[in-house]
Amino acid sequence: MKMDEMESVIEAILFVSGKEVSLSVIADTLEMDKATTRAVIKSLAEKYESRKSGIRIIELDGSYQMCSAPECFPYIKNICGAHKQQAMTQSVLETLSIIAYKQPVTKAQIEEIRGVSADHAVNKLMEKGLIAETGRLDAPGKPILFGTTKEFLRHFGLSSAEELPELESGLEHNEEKA
Amino acid sequence: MKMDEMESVIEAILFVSGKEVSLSVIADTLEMDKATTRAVIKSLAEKYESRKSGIRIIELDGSYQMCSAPECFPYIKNICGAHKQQAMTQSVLETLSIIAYKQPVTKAQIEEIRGVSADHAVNKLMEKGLIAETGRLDAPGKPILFGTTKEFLRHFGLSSAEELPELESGLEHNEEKA
Amino acid sequence: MEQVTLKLDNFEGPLSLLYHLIEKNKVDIYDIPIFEITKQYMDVIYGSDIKDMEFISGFIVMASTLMEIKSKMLLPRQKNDEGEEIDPREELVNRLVEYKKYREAAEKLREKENLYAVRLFKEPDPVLSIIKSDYKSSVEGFMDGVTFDDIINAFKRVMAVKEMRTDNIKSGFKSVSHDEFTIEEKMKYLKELIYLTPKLKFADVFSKSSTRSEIAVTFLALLELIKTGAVFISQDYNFGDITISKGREVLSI
Repeated sequence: MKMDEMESVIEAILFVSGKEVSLSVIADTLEMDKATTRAVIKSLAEKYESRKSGIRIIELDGSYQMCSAPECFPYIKNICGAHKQQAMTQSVLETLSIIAYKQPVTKAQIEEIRGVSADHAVNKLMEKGLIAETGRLDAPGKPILFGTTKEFLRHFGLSSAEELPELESGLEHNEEKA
Repeated sequence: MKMDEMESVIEAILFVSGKEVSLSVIADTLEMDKATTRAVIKSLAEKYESRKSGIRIIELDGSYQMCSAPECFPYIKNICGAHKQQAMTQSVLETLSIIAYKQPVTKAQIEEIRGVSADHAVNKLMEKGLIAETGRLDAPGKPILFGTTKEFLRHFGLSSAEELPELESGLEHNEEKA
Repeated sequence: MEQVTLKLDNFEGPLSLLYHLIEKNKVDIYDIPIFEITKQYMDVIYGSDIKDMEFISGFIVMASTLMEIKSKMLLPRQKNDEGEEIDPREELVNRLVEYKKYREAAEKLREKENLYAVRLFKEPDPVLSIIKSDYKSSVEGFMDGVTFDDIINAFKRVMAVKEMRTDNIKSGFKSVSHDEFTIEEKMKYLKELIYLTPKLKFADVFSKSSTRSEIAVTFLALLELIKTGAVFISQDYNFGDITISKGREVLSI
């Protein structure tokens, strides 16, 4: 088999398999020794790399696999997000901001600040894992206290709640912390 | 985006998707108009062809898909567990050709041409996903109309229904299209 | 013509048998030697021992059609309206021609199949379905485009609005005093409000607990702001809600 034929067969094998294929399987298919096969795969992988193909060939512990080029990932993600969910709404955002700066806080306290029911927004944020119950307020009815989660911090690249950006002066931060 | 970047993103999208991806989705992802996108895909497909890659890009009814090169089949059929499906019987293939050229068409119309029941063949073709119901004929009993699918195009290497081989000349093609 | 040794069960139906005989004898489909073809056709039928009546009935119908054509061939030809002779074979020929068309098309499809059905496709990357299902429910999807500044601004906004509301409530408890509200204060309040909510209803300016004097002062403040062009009011219809929107003056709070 000529070099370019070998490359072509390797491409076809790796493409159709999708997952990793061991060197010995590829070598057997080509009826070539492993050393030669490895060299051909290496050179093929380099060609993909040097022409900046959207597909790459990676080695994994003696096996080979095709995958998409890392720099194309944002575009692939976009395709998936083509049907985006409705964006975050104003009321959810406000509720989240109150919880972030006044945590731990009860739903009643949120409602007092915003003047409207917080049920929907709190449920939505719980569902997304951006807030969580952090305990109960020692008050009649033992209302649930809410706070932001690790997920919330992760989204903004914060490592702890202490890292929340300071509010500008003028607006007291914790004037009536629960 | 530069031409080679576009090519690279298209490669990644088609590779990761596996199945066909519509031109509009690709164009949206690249933030390019459809005409440009189509031209880039075409040129990319030609590059694959001319360097005899083991991977090819095919067009299917305004969508694009990657597949393995036909000439690699003998090498990859075993390792991928892909055994060539048993060939279609004459009667199934004849039924399919009637549907392909006369679509949309009812079972009764097929039977009129072939002189035998089309039940078995139609079921078989439905099962293989090569044909599908496309509606009902506005006639007594509202018989089901059948037409070919994308899978049909893919199976026979056609990029659209217009690419069907011409029927024998001298014999009118669609004298009584349903 | 050579001896026919065909088995009926090799044929799916009467047309495919007839077509085969025509091909095999290399005769012109438009000029079928009906006597010879009928004889060969009948030989195949008689030679079969198939008991499946449903299967065989179609062949028998075709046999009787062939017999009828054969007998008509012996008689003087009938003529159509234009005085042309009608070939008794015409209807059968038309059926055969139509059948031939699709039979040949099927052959071409077979060639294409051999050429192209050897292409293999790849399964969608598993990562794709993970991204897909995740994206919809993920925090990234939900929080797409939300920055921390948005959080801060949202917080400032709610706190500012809240303070204004509490002011009103608190003031409701106070005993009536002459300078409880001043037009200047209310102008400032309205300006802040309009800054935060560039379009609002007149009714929203007051809380439920607003006193009569407060409403009066606020109204005067509003008139003052309209005069200076700081706000703009509109009413869609009589007695409808009055909408207050930001005016041309740059608001300085």
